[in-house]
Amino acid sequence: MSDLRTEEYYLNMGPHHPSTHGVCRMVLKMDGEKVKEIEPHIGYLHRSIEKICENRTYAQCIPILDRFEYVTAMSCNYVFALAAERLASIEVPERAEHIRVIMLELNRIASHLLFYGVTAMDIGALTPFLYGLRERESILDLFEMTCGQRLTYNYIRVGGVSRDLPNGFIPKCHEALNTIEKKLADYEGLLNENPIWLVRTVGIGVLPAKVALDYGVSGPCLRASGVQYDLRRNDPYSIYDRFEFDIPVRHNGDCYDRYLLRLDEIRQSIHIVRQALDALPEGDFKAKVSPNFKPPAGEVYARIENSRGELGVHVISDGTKKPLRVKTRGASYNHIAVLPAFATDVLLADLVAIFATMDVIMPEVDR
Amino acid sequence: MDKDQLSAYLTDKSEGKLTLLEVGRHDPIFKVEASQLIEVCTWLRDDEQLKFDFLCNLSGVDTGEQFEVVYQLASTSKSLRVDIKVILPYDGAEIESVQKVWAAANWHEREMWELYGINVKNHGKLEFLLLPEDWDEGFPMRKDWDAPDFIRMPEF
Amino acid sequence: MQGGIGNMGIFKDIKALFSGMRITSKHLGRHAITLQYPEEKWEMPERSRGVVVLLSDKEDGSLNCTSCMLCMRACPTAAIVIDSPRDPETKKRNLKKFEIDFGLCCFCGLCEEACNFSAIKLATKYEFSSADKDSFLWDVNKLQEVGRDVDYIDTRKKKKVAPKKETTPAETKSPEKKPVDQKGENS
Amino acid sequence: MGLIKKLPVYTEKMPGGGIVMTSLEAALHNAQAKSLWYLLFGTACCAIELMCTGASRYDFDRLGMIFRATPRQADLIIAAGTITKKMAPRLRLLYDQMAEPRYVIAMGGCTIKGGPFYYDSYSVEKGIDHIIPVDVYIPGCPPRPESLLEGCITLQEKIKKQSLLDWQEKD
Repeated sequence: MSDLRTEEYYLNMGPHHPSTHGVCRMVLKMDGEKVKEIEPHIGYLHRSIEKICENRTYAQCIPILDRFEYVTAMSCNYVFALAAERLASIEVPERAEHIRVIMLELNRIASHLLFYGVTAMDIGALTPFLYGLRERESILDLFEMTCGQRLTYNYIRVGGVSRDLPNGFIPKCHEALNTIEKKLADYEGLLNENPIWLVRTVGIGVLPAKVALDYGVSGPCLRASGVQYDLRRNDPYSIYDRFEFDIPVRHNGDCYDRYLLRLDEIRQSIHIVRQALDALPEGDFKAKVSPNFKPPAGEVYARIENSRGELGVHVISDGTKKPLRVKTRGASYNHIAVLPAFATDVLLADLVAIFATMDVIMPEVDR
Repeated sequence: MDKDQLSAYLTDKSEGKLTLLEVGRHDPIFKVEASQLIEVCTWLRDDEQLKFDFLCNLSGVDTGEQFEVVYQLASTSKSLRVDIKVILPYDGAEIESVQKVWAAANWHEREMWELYGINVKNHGKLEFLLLPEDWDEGFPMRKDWDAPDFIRMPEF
Repeated sequence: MQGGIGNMGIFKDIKALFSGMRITSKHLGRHAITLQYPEEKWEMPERSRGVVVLLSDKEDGSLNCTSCMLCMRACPTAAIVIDSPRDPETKKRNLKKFEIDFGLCCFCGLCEEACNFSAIKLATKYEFSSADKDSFLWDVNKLQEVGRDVDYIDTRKKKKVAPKKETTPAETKSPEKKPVDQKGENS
Repeated sequence: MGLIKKLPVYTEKMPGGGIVMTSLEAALHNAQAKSLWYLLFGTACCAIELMCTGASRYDFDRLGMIFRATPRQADLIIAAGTITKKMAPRLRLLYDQMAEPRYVIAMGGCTIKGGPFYYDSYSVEKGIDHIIPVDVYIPGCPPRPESLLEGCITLQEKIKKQSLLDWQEKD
């Protein structure tokens, strides 16, 4: 085959392409079916969230940041609240911390279920999409009964959460977790040993750990490459140090490992939510924080582990009620930036699989 | 190492190149001169005790009087965190690219260049990243930026 | 490659395919979870954040709003516009204009939280698509009309303390002053 | 399309042509309304709700709506999410590539007026009606799947009310 001379050409993928999960454009230098070079073009969803946040009060920033990473909007709420709490040294009540952990982990499960469905659909299997989103709905119902929205929650506030858990939340949550745990076996049965799935994912898009660290890849993608780095353990926030859970690590760094690792994480998250539900104390759900609160001047970079990796926000306060600068850092930003470094010499169809398993959400990139 | 030990270590071993600005609410913040940036960054990455191999974030900041560039570094093996800050004048702000130290800086620097107008030396590819290719309205994240179709939120 | 068609053997492949089909076929006899939307509707939880409405008093049907403008200040998208100049004589605010632009609203619920008088609420209604872009600017009458049958818990009567300085003096704890309040708003 | 365009003009002139036309119209519009294939154009948060609408609980297929990845096979473009100034020319391009008759649903606050990104944003297009003509707007941020379904039903009603002669004038 190698003596067959083909001319190199450029192929434009996106910005509106069904498999790019939004609006990412990639200019590919192709040699036949093989991708030689990738040049990602981003910014098609650049909504200037940072500029908007500079002109909002701290309480008003949170609904805007909901739209920053909507698949795990709870994490966005939380990371900003965490930054503001660190700036103003606010103590958060115990109950609020437990509710936050429950919400963050439920959101992680929802996000991974979406990943499961969408990735499978990108690679060509339609059934997982229907299954994954079916169980995701049961989590969204929990969110809706707690805070009223399915996607953009605005629930976690500076100093706590906006409302207490509603009546009947705990049994419903246990029920949803049990269902998901049971269905996980179904998910694995559908794909884990499916010969087509294996051919499409095993050994495809191997991301070496060194490249991953150099480019700032974090979260499941980094852990699938063999680096055990999870901010819940390495830079503990909230009350994660009280719960018992494992950090799943896999070592091949290919698409299959990234997929399996996320399924493992769902199990761990279920485990955490159960512990948090059992340990849920009575008490206040919110510390007293004025809606126009003014943190003292200073700066803080808060970072948490969301379902994609490190979600960070750099907040600078100048002592007024509006932040001087809000810089958001999404994991997907680095996950796209790393593509040219490792996803070369793959087939065009495999690029779709690689892109899907990196679990990129475009607004997090474009902001 | 907790954050006080880390600040002490960095102040000791950096031979005066790093000045402690603030122990910080959560992580220490150090100041470094723009001319010594690459040297310090390489040392931070390679030092056996530190191993800052992960660039979390890189923010450009417009404080109204000056520019600041903040590098948020983390060490995956030692679980450390530190902020490195470079202060730049408003006119002719220019900084050396740290891509050779952490490749992750590439896009962050491009973004800083297009949104704040901070020039990045030795970057290699300073092109528009987030803004449209035909953007000609200046640097939108600057505090004094304005445009005809830019609507400010009314103050109540 | 670790797996793959080459070294797995054709029987293993067929077995794996059948195990997938077994999982899907389990759903054959089950009741579908699909919601037949226009006929059957999802029971919205009480906290659901749909359309924003203005609430009326349960007894006399007047607006609960005292035009204190707290919701307008809390709104992160400036979707709420209130115009209520102070009467120079009575020092009361007269509600002249109360508009919510649903093209701007982000349904975050901050207005509801800011309100001390149970006057604004995010109701559980969500069906208001339209072919006309201008129809999303709802004025006070429309907001009140939609909010008429919305059930809510009136927290005003529990309040014994006087409201903040932005609020009008009309809102007081004694019920006999209610008619005055109503006049003040309707004028 | 040529035949359908000329047909109303000829049949109207025939004796009893009006009755033929009415039933033809009803049949055509019913068929059209009940098989709207939509272009998968999701940019932001609303795209996730669009996805949920297509999934098991709110099965979009019940309304005869099937997603298409290419504009050439689509009747309807559901603009789900924020349209930025960088994306606007691409939306126009996709719209231009669609065959007549084509419809547009603007989903979510961002497409109506810019939504939460109306103020203080330097890169968001404030309403997609500057770019393409919109048939139905669905407010919400993001709208619930039911809202989207309701918006689609509104559009179907709108299609059923059209007259064949309108088609002709539209070009």
